[in-house]
Amino acid sequence: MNLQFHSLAELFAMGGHGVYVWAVYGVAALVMGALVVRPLRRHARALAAVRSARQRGR
Amino acid sequence: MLPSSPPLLAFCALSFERNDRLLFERVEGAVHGGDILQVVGANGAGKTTLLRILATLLTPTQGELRWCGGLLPRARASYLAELAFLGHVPGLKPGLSPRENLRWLAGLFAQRDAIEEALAAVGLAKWFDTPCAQLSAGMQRRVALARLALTRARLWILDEPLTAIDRAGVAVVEQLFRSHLQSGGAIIFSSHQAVDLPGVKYLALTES
Amino acid sequence: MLPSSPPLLAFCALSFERNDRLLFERVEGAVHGGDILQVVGANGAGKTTLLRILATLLTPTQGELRWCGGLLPRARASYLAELAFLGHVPGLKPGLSPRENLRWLAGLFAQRDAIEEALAAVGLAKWFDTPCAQLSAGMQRRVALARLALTRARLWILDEPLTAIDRAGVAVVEQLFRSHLQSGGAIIFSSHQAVDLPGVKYLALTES
Amino acid sequence: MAERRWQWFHRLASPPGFYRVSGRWLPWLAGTSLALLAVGVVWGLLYAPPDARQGNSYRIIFLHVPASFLALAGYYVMAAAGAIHLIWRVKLADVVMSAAAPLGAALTFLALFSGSLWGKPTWGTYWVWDARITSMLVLLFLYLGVVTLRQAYASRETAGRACAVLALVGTVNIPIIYKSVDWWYSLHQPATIRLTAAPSMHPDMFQPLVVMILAFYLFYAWVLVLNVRAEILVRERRAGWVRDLAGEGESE
Amino acid sequence: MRSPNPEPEALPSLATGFAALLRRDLLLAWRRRGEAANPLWFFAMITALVPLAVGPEPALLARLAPGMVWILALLGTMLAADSLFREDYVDGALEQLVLSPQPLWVLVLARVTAHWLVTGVPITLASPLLAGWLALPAGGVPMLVAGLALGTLTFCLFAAVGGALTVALGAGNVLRPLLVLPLYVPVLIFGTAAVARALEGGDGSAPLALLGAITAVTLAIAPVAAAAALRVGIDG
Amino acid sequence: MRSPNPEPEALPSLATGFAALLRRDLLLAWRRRGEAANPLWFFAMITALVPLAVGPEPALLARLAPGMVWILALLGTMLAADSLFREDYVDGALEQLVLSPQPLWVLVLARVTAHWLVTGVPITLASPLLAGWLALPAGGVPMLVAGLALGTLTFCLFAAVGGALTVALGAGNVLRPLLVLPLYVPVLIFGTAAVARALEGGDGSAPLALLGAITAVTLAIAPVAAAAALRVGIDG
Ligand code: HEM
Ligand SMILES: Nc1ncnc2c1ncn2[C@@H]1O[C@H](COP(=O)(O)OP(=O)(O)OP(=O)(O)O)[C@@H](O)[C@H]1O
Ligand SMILES: Nc1ncnc2c1ncn2[C@@H]1O[C@H](COP(=O)(O)OP(=O)(O)OP(=O)(O)O)[C@@H](O)[C@H]1O
Ligand SMILES: [Mg+2]
Ligand SMILES: [Mg+2]
Repeated sequence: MNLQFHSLAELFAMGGHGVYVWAVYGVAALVMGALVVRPLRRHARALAAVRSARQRGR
Repeated sequence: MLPSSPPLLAFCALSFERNDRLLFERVEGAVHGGDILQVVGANGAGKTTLLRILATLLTPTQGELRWCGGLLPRARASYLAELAFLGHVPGLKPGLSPRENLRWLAGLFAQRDAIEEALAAVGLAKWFDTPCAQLSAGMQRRVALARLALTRARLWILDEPLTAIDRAGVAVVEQLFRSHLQSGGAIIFSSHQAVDLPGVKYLALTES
Repeated sequence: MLPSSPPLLAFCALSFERNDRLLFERVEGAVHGGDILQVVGANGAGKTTLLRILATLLTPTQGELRWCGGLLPRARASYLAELAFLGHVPGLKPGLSPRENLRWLAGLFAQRDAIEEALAAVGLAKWFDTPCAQLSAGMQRRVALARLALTRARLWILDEPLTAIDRAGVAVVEQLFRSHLQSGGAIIFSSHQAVDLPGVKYLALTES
Repeated sequence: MAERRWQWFHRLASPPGFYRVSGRWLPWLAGTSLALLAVGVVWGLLYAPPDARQGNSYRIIFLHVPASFLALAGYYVMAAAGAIHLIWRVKLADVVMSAAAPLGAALTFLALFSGSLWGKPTWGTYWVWDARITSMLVLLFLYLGVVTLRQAYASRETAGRACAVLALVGTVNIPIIYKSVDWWYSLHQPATIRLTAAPSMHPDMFQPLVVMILAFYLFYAWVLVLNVRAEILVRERRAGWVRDLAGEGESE
Repeated sequence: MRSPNPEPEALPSLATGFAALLRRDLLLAWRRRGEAANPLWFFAMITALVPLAVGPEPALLARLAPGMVWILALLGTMLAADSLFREDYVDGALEQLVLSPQPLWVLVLARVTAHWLVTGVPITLASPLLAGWLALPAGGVPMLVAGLALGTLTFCLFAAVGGALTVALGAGNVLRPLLVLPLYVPVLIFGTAAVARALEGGDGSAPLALLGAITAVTLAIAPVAAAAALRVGIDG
Repeated sequence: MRSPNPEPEALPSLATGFAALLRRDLLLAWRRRGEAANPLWFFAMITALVPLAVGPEPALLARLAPGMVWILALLGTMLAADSLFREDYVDGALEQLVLSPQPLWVLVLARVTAHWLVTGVPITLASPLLAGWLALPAGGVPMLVAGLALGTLTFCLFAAVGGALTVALGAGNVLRPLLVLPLYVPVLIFGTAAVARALEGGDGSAPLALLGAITAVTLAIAPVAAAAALRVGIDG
């Protein structure tokens, strides 16, 4: 098992198919990142809301 | 009636929450045959909501309903067979005449076969065959009330039955109520007006 | 006010026929600034029809309307600029909050820019931003009535403004009426209830 | 013994119970899925040999196939949760369902997107009306229907039950829809292009693919749990245990 | 005094409930027959637009004909299904249906039957004409008609589920088609396949049988699902 | 005392009325954005049904593509136009529009603009994608987009006239398409002709110019006609 690309340029080009491959991996990274971040932020916001409600309650 | 017989409809510890807002809490009451219960309260107090819960159109957040002693979700079939409910909008098809409207309702509910007398009793003798869309607001409400004269249901649940009804009409409704109570039926209704009947009990909803 | 000044709205010899049925005939009346006119009559007498004619939503079969002395179809533009009409259904979008509803209406009509005060005055201070679909029947009517506190219109035409309004609400409406009349406005409304205001004139419609 | 098993079940099925238990899973799920993803991506992009016919474009497979798998599996998760909610009225099931719908839609989108971009270098077009592709598209519509239906209702309880009915109707229909699309493919004259099946995949390509598939399963579980936990907090924000939880965070 | 349990003879039977509702709906449709015929007109007019949009070559049109007729039948029944429960919801009749002592699925079935009689049946009967318009060879017509008879019923049943799910959501709801269109896919596939096979000189009865099976399954499931959805949906 | 004539400064200007209504409608659309995106979604789903119904061969689909996209854009805008005045009629807002001191046609124009922004524009923007789906060669796309931009606006204007005509006819959602469909014919013909010409390597700008002329005339006539119809229709 060895490295298939010998330069960054080669890696980006991927023998002419770079656009497709990198677009797919890029969009996948964005979508999957959003999938993780969204519930985390929602969780944090919910906790913050409960907290501020508690403070107002006092 | 023996005092030991269970009430027709009994509800206890009802509370209802919608969108995280507690509308009412621990509301309770009961009606026996011959009882009439008026739900009163300010606009938005939850009268409509309570009546819809009693009619099993909404599920209470907490609390239970009993029909003739049987817990309600289970006794629903026999309950519905004896319930007449009239909501804010009365369920008439605007394209059908009063007679046709009462006829299709008769197919779904146990009703006496006296549609014309019932319509005449609410003052619509001339309007048997006019499409409801061409009747005035009050006349449409009267058609809906005519159903009550036909139904064999023992419990009536009526949300603001007097809306849009003129003075003479109110007297007609009171007469309807009276004869239903005398024949052992029960009525739960909401209204901002007082009705002229003996023995009305009140259930007041206040904001919690 | 000089007695010689023409009435705000005058109507004479109005008759209306629909489907070959004469609904009313030779109805007449007039309101000056400060006048309040209650249209009364049994269900189906034609109150709604009359009010819609006065608001130019329907054309009378016979008779004429005058706004500040000008014959109506012609003076329509200046009439509409000073008219506030509230029908059986109040024209609120169920998906919008009371505040948003009053705001779009403000874009169409001359209104004071005091939406929140107006809503607070009808007891909806807590409900500025709840979609109207989630308000109770009476609360929705109150939103519609809040418009009256905002409008600069001199003539109000209101079809059953008290429907679904509780006792406290009726007092609010009466207060609204009072201040409108004091500032020289006029009101024509229909209702089966009497309102507690001095100098109410009546126009009774009876079946012809 | 049986009783203890049921206790365990009830604890897990109650929102606070699930919230507490799942908190312990989180680091593991996050760690393993991210690690496997990293390994799989580096392996697939840098070390796996190029395909004899497709060259480097085939590297899309390392995202495309796992995304497709999870998109399909996700629907069953969602439909099962909906059915459980409707039949046994387990609240947690509704939470799972509400979390699974957008997640599944996102993965379906990824599968479609990656397949579509892959199509350009291999088939010369972004899209053909192939049976599998079409059924994937229908799946996307099914997901989006559930997502939108839930958003459309103002009341959460109503939305939950309505979506459950839809999912249940879907459950009955999904197999029919898939089968029919397969039949459609064979009923009409065969399309000019076929999905290259992968019976004889080289192990050097196959191994990173397996790693990625595993990574995606773990990732799915992780995100699902994250969503469920957030949704539980939002729904139970007025419950005592949530207020206590918020208090703990405060004192830190 | 009456007994606490309802006297059975006082309650209308299942068939009475079904008949009353069916009769009501047919009467309403008759009252606005100008409108009720409309799915049919709609169907016909869009068919007329097709040659304008794709060009008038008979060969092309013939290829398209079964597919187009099926898609338009689908749209025609679906569009009209808008008012399937929506109107009843708005005027309060739906409350009465839900509170009727009759099983709700029977009433749903009555509504669907009426809707099918008013939309699906006329479309099916008109389809040979419209297919001829699109130059469909006569050999495909029997399969087209048989398929549409079954297919439009299935469409109506699914539309009922969609309509029940969205009944309380604002008027003019566009969500409903989106929920049900994916469910229509198998019907469309088998329906067009039956015609295509017949045109190729083969035997279209296999896809038709599958279509029949789908209709049967749907007939069993949809009314119950729609009834459940109505009970849920009646509370906004 | 106030003068008998309205103080001019108290009356909102024409632009205010237009803006208020436009804003209201966009707000409503935003509130149900799940739904608002739906003409688009509907459009996409029916597009997906086409290959299922007529077969997946790219050559055939490419022939159909412009016509299908146009017909579907027509259906998409028309379907959503259902609620154009109907909702306002039912909830009484229409009375207020008619009684507003603003000229009614301005308000109609505001409603149409909102409707076009919410349906026509997204459909136009999505059309290259959908055309690609149906294997339309790239050469036809510019003409398709340009034509749809004009065409969907015209469709919305026609739909307003139809909607106004039927507003008081009871849930006449299927009647309106019939009234307006004949009006759609020229738009459809020129719109598809422009794409077809471009695909043949010719110049599609002549049919496009005609399409533009139709849009201009409609823009001038339709709001006034719809306003007149509304005044009539408001009285049941
Ligand atoms: C939009 C286009 C595409 C979609 C929606 C799509 C969809 C799918 C789906 C759903 C699967 C999983 C099937 C299963 O689990 O049985 C799959 C697998 C696969 N796809 Fe695609 N695909 C697309 C385009 C492509 C292209 C262009 C290629 C390569 C030429 C490709 C190659 C593969 C391969 C090799 C597999 C794995 C097959 C297997 O292990 O069963 N796909 N695709
Ligand atoms: N759209 C219509 N078409 C035909 N006739 C109508 C129409 N609307 C009302 N009518 C008839 O006109 C008469 C008067 O109706 P109107 O609504 O004006 O009465 P009203 O006095 O407002 O009654 P209510 O107290 O019930 O509101 C009624 O007899 C009714 O049948
Ligand atoms: N669909 C709904 N969604 C959310 N909240 C609602 C809904 N319907 C009613 N409510 C809320 O419930 C409360 C009670 O409403 P309800 O209609 O029961 O009042 P009511 O007592 O009948 O008032 P009214 O006298 O005005 O008829 C109101 O505050 C209202 O905002
Ligand atoms: Mg109420
Ligand atoms: Mg009236």
